[in-house]
Amino acid sequence: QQIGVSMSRFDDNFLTVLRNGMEEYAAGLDGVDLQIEDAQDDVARQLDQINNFIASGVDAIIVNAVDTSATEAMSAAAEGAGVPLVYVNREPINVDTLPDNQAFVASNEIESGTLAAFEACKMLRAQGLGNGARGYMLMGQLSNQAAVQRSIDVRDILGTSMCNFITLIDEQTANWSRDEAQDLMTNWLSSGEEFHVVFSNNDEMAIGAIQALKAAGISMDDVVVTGVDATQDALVSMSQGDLDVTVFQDAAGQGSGSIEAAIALVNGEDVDQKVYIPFQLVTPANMADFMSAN
Amino acid sequence: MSDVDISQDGHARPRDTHALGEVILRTEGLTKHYGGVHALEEADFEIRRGEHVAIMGDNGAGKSTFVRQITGVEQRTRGKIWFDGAYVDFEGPLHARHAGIETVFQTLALADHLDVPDNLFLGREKTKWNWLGPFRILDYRAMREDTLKALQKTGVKIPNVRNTIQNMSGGQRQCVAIARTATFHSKLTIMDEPTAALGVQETAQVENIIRTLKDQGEPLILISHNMRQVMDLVDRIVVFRRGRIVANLRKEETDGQDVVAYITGAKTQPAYADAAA
Amino acid sequence: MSDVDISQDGHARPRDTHALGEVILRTEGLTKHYGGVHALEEADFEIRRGEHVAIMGDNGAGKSTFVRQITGVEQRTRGKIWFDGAYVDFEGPLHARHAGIETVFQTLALADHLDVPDNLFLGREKTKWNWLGPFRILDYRAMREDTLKALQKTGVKIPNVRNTIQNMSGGQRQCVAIARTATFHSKLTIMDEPTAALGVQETAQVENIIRTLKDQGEPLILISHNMRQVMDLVDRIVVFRRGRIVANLRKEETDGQDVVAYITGAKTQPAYADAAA
Amino acid sequence: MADQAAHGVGGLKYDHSKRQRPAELNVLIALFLIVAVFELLGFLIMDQSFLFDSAGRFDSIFNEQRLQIIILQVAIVGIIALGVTQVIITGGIDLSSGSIVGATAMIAMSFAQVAEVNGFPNPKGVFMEQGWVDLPVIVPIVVGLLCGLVAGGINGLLVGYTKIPPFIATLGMMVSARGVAKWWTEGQPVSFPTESYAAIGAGMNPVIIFLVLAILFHLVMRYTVYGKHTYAIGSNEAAARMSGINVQRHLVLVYTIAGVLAAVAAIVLSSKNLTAQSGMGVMYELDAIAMAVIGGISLQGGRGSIVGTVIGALIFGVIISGFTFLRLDAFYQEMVKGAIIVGAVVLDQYRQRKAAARA
Amino acid sequence: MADQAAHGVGGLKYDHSKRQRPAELNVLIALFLIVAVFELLGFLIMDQSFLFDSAGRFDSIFNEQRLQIIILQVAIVGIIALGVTQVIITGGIDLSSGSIVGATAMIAMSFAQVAEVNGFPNPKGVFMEQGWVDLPVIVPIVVGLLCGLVAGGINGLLVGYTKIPPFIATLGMMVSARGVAKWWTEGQPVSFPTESYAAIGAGMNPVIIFLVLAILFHLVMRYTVYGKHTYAIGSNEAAARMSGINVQRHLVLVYTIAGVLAAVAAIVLSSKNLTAQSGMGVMYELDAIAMAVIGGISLQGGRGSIVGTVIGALIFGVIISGFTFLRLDAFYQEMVKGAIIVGAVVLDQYRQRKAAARA
Ligand SMILES: Nc1ncnc2c1ncn2[C@@H]1O[C@H](COP(=O)(O)OP(=O)(O)OP(=O)(O)O)[C@@H](O)[C@H]1O
Ligand SMILES: Nc1ncnc2c1ncn2[C@@H]1O[C@H](COP(=O)(O)OP(=O)(O)OP(=O)(O)O)[C@@H](O)[C@H]1O
Ligand SMILES: [Mg+2]
Ligand SMILES: [Mg+2]
Repeated sequence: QQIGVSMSRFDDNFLTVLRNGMEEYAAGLDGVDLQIEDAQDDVARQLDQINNFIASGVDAIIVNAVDTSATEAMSAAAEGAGVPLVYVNREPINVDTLPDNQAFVASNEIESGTLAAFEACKMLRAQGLGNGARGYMLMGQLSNQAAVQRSIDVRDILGTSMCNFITLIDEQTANWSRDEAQDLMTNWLSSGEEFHVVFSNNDEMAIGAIQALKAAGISMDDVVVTGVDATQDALVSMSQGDLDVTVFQDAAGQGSGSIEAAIALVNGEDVDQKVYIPFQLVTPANMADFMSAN
Repeated sequence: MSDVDISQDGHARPRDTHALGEVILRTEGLTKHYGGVHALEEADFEIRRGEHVAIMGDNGAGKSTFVRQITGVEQRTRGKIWFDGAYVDFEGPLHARHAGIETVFQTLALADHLDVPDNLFLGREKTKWNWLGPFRILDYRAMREDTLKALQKTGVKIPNVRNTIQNMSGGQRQCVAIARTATFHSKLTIMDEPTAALGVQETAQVENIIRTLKDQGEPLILISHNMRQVMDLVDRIVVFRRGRIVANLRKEETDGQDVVAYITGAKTQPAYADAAA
Repeated sequence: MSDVDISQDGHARPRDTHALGEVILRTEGLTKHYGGVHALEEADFEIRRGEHVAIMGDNGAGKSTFVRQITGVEQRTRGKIWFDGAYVDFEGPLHARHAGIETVFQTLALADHLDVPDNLFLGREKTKWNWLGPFRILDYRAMREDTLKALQKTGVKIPNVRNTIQNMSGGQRQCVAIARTATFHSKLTIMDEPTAALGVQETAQVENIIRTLKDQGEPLILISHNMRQVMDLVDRIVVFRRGRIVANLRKEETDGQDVVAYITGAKTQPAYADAAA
Repeated sequence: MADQAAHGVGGLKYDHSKRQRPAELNVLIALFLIVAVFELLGFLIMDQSFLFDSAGRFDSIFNEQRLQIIILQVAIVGIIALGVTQVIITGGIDLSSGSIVGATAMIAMSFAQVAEVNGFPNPKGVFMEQGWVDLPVIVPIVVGLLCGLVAGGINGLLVGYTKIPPFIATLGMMVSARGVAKWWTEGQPVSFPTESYAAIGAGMNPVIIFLVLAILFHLVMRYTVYGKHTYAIGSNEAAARMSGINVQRHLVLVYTIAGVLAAVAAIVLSSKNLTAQSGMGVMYELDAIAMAVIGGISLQGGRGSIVGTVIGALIFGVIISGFTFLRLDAFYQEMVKGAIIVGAVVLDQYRQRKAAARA
Repeated sequence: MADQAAHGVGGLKYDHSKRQRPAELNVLIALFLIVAVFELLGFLIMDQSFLFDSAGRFDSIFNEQRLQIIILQVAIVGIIALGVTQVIITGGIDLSSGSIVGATAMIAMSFAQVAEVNGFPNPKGVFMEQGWVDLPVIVPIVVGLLCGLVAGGINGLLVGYTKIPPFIATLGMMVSARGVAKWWTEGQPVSFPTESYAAIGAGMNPVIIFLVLAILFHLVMRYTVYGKHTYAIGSNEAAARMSGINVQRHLVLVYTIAGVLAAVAAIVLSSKNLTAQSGMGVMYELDAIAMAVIGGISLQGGRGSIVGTVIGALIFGVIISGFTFLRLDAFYQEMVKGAIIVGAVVLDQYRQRKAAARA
């Protein structure tokens, strides 16, 4: 069986783990052949890849959507050609109207930012800053849905009565990149403002911020830093007492789950059309459980 | 004083004064500096309707610079210009051409990747369906036919006018530039070394074109290093030296030897003595 | 038959045969087509050591094309070339120059954004610390001094040699190109219309340079439209017409009228009758 | 004068039959060669034909679906490339087209949203409050084209009147327009278009729009004053100015047209994808330029043609589909794609050089 | 000959005092103007000085931290820009530098990993099996520089010998090298470098490396044959060839140097970040080109200088820091950044044009 996979991007840490999970799982199955394409974060390219898969006559298609609001056209293309389609990792916008031979295995992005921000809020309270704390937020690429959503989550948490003691001094984009985050943090430091927390849309930027803070001689005990992804680098950083909070998502599990669903659809078996995989909070307390997970 | 002379500074300059409207172009104190290079200094120049004037001078004397100031290719450092009875300040060569000055520049100003008819009609194409504005249709056939006629006047041989200009020989390029100017009527024609790259026959033909202009009463400024040519064709010779005008000679009152003396600096007209200092 | 004549096709061609090694350059059947344009056809040409030869002909007759084939600027369509006793097939002008051919091209080949000394020494800069290879240090002072000397030979006036070439007048540019060639010794010098843009004095100076070459016994190919100049300077005149050689005239046996007749096609040498058909 | 002789005014022998081949022919040969290579590899590796295998699913000797996707997937960038071609012919460059696509898609799509999705109010509605939903399709189209017009016009004014290098003018626009795209909804995608808007880019419509525009601009570049002046400016801007062409005004027109074409692409793209995203069109400018260059255009200006660009776009499409067909690993795809782009142009150059040019 | 007279051989009057200002001066003025604007806005909006406020933390009138970050954040792209400047002076362009950074960083970093992290075997170790860990720092440096050398060399060979447009040659390399970067570890980041490797890009080292290289190449471009020929080729390639410069070999050298400089940037970048990622360096090529162009280079070739590029880089740095200082919204940042880039060049052009040039 030939399965075409369109990943939103190849050079993302988390998605690489997911991709590897798929490949490993498929390698263990007989007669399943994966063809994985890189959509390079371009919705239009992704739609074209799906059409190319259809022209090549694949048996099923798995899509890690660049943007979940672009899934309608993809569902329509696959449905028109009668090819089963599985969305992985990101919940499609047309989740309630998926045709019968389509399904999704995904997490709800709203959880990730919320979990991290809420944990940070609790930690700050515990440090006795309950009557006023200040922070910065590092955002991912603003054209990326996860970045936008995770930033909204943080703002929402800071709007709740429990956490509204935290004020954001500034929020800027560092485009997911450790390097840009490092420079941005240094720029912030040069204004000499006092702050207690750094929210970051992903671990890479969190690590960049930590590197900048350390270079400026700031003790990591004085600042709470949050990330998302629970990458190896992040966990090492956490074990060194630098990173305080991150969020884990079972990438490999999503990968294998999506292939399972695709094969079931090809064989005409009954499948759950919606499979939610929850995010999990990672703190120094439970980090050992995730050390070799992602 | 003629009506075009509205100089206010009252500074006395040597000049002939002419009747109203007889002067087609006059410059006063025309000056151009390039950084530290004083390429043109205080040039007072005048040409009347129907008159053919030659400008001569060493290489680098400022002749082409003078042409570039008149035609608006560059903005002058200072000085005044009157054309056709009005004070003018051309923003660019487009304006000069609209005012009626046709020029063969020393650099020729041809578009290398276009063919001969395209270059000849550049900026004033023959077109159909003019209501289409900038998208009006080119009349290739008419332009090609006119091109062949214009080229024949210059005597040049071009085996295929559809070839791009970059593939033309030096003389062919020059003839295209001359044909372009000769095709359109104008109030003043300027030619900067038009026959420099031309062969014996082609030179003779271009000299014929110039004689035709004379017969039609169209004024001409001719820049040339060719003494025979100048003596044959023009009424008056203006000599540039080191960025300044040093002589203004009627052809009848001079000869080649004399002109060379002015060019080399062996002689200077008394009227321009201070300039040549 | 001379030793450089190793033509195998046995086709009889009109030629003078000379003693071994006396011929510096010979071409046989040199031909160049540009698409459908037959710019050069079957040119058999020869120049001896110490000889000065002029090439004349209408615009577009193929003179510069001939030069471009000899100097390797373009690859010939067919034909053979011998230089300095050996069969040659230059891949580019670099090779031709290394072999000893110095050329003033009609297009001048100057770098617009560099100044005069830079252009004069382009490709053979004076340097220090040569062990640094491509990163060896330029000796600006020595180059500037030599530049001023070389320019004085051409008689041109340039107020500031540090100015970039794009800001030079047409004649100044040409003098820089000539000075470049005259500064370096060579086995053969080629000048394509070297005085076209030059003033009276500068032309005289460049003609002096050419006479000096003659005195030093260096051979020269001179392309020029100036009959007086040609008659003054060279030993022999080769006439091109419509891409073919139509005459090969010793100066003593001809005059201006005669040469013009060959150029225009009024006459053709019997030896070349088939070529001119 | 006999028509035969009407090509020149004498001189050298001129052989009509040996006229130089148009440069586009070389590009076309490159295209066929690439297709042939994929066919060959298909037989060797995949045991299947690239273009001629109908996979039993269609009643044609061609794999029609593949033929369609080959051109469909480059049609939208192709529309941009038509404008970019004109800009490059003037000797300029347009780096902003990808960002203009992003900004235009966002803005146009906001005026093309439905009021209700599945019976609920549209969750992504940008102008829900103002009630600007379910508008006639002409509204988003006009708004979109206006966006392109303004952005392109600014490019043109900058290049024409301030004389700054086009690279910088359009780089500035690239950065700014991307900012506008993100700012418009603060990064949120805009979705759920009306049916009539969705119809614009449905099926093979993008291809039809691309080809119609290509033919139109082919004619314009070849047969109108606009085209002639575009080439003249690229060939020698100083000469064009001295010849009395209003270079500044013309440049404004060229860049404006390029902007409008980018806007057309944006409308088609967002309609085809049923969504608009602030990241849309990233790197499209490079693809569009590459198509034009593969099509034989010179970045120095003065040379190139719309036909060449269309063939260049097809080469792109063939490469993308060919890779999927061969099931090449994504990693190798990129490596090989780079090599093929270079190879196509090397081939073209090599063939052109055989018709040896003057140095 | 008197030294005073040694500037020319007579003719027109020449006034030494009125020599034209070097173009770099205009760029410098633009830099100061931009700084002044930020100072002014700082006083108006933030009630704080941009550069002169030490925030009570340092014993200097300057905000030293800000001065440092201004240059630190552009030092790495600045290193690339030094190579790109040389390429552009030859009339070419280098689109591949960002991708070369990505590929080189991945490969070099793989040879710079530690064996153990926190007592566990390095989870990211690429060459753990081969035991190539804890290698001396010279190994990753040499490997990295070789990567740059090869990639740049290929660019140079393509441009020099096949005569394809540099845009296409380096576009191909851009796509291919990015493919290599992703393929190297199949997209996995490479982390946990040795201490000695980490030291390369620590603290202000990137700035020192940038400035040393800048001075070196300033001297090279100005005082060596290499520099002269680089300018000559860009000014008139045909003339350079006819003058006997080995243009092809020289182009190979120029592009190779650009590749090596990109590799230097990659090593510094990965060291500074303690990680290498396949997406590193994306868009750096555009930033590098923009720095050079803001610094007064002409994309037609033949003009420009290293000094200009360094000032161009500083302008970039000031803009980035200035925005953060003003806490401008990310959306507006991009819009305004585009405008400032354009504005800086418009200003430069305007001042240059006042010293009116020949058309
Ligand atoms: N843009 C410029 N910048 C600096 N110097 C310039 C510029 N243009 C011209 N010059 C200088 O001005 C002087 C006059 O140049 P111009 O072209 O007017 O000479 P010309 O009399 O036409 O000479 P020719 O007979 O050689 O054409 C020359 O010394 C030239 O170097
Ligand atoms: N690259 C080319 N492609 C096509 N035709 C060309 C090319 N180069 C030259 N020609 C043609 O070849 C012919 C000869 O040109 P060439 O430059 O040799 O003439 P020339 O004798 O030097 O003339 P001039 O005295 O005007 O310099 C001309 O008709 C020209 O148009
Ligand atoms: Mg002149
Ligand atoms: Mg010639």
